[in-house]
Amino acid sequence: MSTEHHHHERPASAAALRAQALEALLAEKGLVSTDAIDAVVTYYEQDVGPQNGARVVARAWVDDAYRERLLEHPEAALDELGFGGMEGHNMAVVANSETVHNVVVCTLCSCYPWPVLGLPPSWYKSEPYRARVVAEPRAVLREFGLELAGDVEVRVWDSSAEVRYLVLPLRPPGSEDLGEDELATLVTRDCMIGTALP
Amino acid sequence: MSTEHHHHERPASAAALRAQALEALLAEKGLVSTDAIDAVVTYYEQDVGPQNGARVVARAWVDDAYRERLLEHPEAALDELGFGGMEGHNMAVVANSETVHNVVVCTLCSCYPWPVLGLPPSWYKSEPYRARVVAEPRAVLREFGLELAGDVEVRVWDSSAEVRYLVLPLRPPGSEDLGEDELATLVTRDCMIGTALP
Amino acid sequence: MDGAHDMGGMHGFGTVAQPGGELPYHEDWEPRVFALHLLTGFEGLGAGPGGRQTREEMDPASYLAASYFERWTWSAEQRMLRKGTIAHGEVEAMMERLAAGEQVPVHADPAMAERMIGRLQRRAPMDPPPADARFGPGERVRVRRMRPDGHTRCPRYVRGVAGTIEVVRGADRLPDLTTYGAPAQPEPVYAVRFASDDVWGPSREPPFTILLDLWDSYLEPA
Amino acid sequence: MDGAHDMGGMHGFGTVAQPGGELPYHEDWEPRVFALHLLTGFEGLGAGPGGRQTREEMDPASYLAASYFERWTWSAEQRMLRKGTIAHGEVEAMMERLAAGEQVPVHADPAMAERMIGRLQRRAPMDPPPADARFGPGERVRVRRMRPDGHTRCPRYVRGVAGTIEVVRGADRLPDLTTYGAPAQPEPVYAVRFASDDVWGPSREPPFTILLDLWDSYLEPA
Repeated sequence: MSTEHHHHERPASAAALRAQALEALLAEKGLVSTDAIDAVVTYYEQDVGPQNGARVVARAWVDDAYRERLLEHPEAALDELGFGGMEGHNMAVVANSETVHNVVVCTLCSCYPWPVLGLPPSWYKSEPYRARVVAEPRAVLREFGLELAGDVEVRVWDSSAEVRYLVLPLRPPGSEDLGEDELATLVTRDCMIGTALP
Repeated sequence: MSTEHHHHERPASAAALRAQALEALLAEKGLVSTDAIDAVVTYYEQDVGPQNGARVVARAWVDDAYRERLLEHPEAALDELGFGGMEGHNMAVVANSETVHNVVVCTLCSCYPWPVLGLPPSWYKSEPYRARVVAEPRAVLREFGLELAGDVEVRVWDSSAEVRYLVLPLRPPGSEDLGEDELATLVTRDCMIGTALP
Repeated sequence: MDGAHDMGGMHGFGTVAQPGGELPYHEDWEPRVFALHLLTGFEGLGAGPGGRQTREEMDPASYLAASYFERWTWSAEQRMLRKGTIAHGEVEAMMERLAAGEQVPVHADPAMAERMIGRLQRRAPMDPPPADARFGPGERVRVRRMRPDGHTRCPRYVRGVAGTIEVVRGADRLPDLTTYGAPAQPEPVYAVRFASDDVWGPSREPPFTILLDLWDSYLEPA
Repeated sequence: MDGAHDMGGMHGFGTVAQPGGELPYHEDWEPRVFALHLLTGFEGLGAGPGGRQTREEMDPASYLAASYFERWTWSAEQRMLRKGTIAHGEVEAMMERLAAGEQVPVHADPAMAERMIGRLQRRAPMDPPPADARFGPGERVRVRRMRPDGHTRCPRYVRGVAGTIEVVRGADRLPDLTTYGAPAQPEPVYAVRFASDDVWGPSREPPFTILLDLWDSYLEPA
């Protein structure tokens, strides 16, 4: 059978073929529109991503009142910048301090705040991250090159329920003269998951 | 590469080929003797098996003093019949009663009392048995066709440490006239694991 | 359901940093099957437990053998098979057609595309914290011991562990029930704070804090 | 090590009754690799953690994908690689030779066969119960919460659970240490009795009892 043959010859693409066939089948039935799928893919590739979260963080760094609103009423504060939507229904923003470092995981699944960070990196969805960061966070952070002082309290947020988490990092020293747009360029995705510092 | 070809054509025997190659390699090095392997296989196919345990159970049924020794000093009582050895270093014999039914598992591994039962059946080593019998024993026993009265206390022994367990079933009603040898024929392996009754 | 997906604390998975780990996906079909999954949900083409809940039903060996997006393909298929949107064998038949070189069918529906983006931008928060929540911030609670046959948001690693209410998040129906269409009333959901020693015992790392959002039903007074 | 082998209570594995399940093995190589494993152990051809402990080190996906005896092949190889009895690539080279039709080498050593059977018949019990065991029958204990990186005989499902000492089994060195050659003194080993509700919470089955043999180090007073 040609399918079996295909499977054995090119095992790497068996998954691709199956996914493509599923989409093709639904398109043929007229149930799923190819352009709707294109639109969703484009949406998360171009419109929504960590650049959103970076703008939020930069705004919080330069505007104390916004920072307060962000921590107290995160959904409303994010809506001010237009960053609402799916997987951002219930948001919590957790602020790092000199004594607290936050890091986010979803041990059961791959929950992630799409409206501010886009789609999660592969490592966030991986077995080792999900298994280890709740049990040995410093060892995991060390793999990211992040070595925290021993007296910093690590807080691991397991977002396997309905709240999605954004880490608000500390504004880095030496950034006093930077404006909001420049500050946003310092804020990487990993800073907002908690596996890096700006 | 022919090995790869073989692997793809006959995936069922890749495991067989690897095991055979390992034995062949050690034989070629002169480190492992083929007849020693034959001897071990034969030992557990012919000399040691549930027929041993059945003799123990039958003896306990006809000889109250032996039964007492078996429960109090199981290793010594088993030695009386010559059933000692590896995976029988520390034995516990657990007796069923009108109010207690015992069943044995090894959730972490496949520990099993070799000298009295031989090598375990595949189901004993299987994921579903190891996962489920400690958490839903009656559902598992039902799959074996064993329905216990609701007021019987089920005791599940997880033998993942160093003690190996033999279940001593109740002598079945109607067996009063049978002799020890006949009684032994009633005692199946599963009766001594606890997933069946004689 | 205590399947392979509930992996908090498990050993043996290796290091987090892997080549390509920074990217959300690596092949074109991966974001497409992700989008397809969302779309079939919004368009009502699937039935029964949702995608996440369906993926948890994979047998553990298959779950761990599958890539992340293979699991999404699988759950999309399962949900559409349950609904009757597709029939057994149809995907395989299309795989053969495509493998034989047939053109991939295309279906255009710009309204559906617009509808989808609208759905992605909609916010549907849980109810606000109830005034009569059983526990308040600072109170000690213990997670019940349980072994639910179905979907749950209570991971194994916190069961039986005592923690402290951090904040009342809001009110929501219990996913353990709603997943299967069973009736449920909104109940408080709390962020609960656990000391690492209470969860894992003493570890080589300095003590740290683990926080989870847990439904009232999962908790009892400590 | 909290790997895939620690599966007590897990869901998703299906039914116990499977075709062929009654047999200890199904193919000729299976009892042979079992015998080979024992033999390499007794003859000192392996090194490092034992077979059981080595199998626990398989990554969870591989562990669940492998058949029971494939795991034994794997652990025998790992132990002999660690010792240097075989070198990387030697097994694969022999596989190619056998696949190409070469005769399987045979080595005769009747003395080894006799030695093996003698070893199988030897009994090596643990030490008798110590007079000064910390706990006695009927005493309440609680299993410590822990997440050991290495081998342990304390399964996840009883950690944090309170139970009752059934009997003091004997005295033995802690496998968590001896597996790695670390010094350990004999300590009491107890059979501990747990109520199913305390382990799993309320279940659909009538309450039942779970008993495990646990080393003193795993326990604290309840």
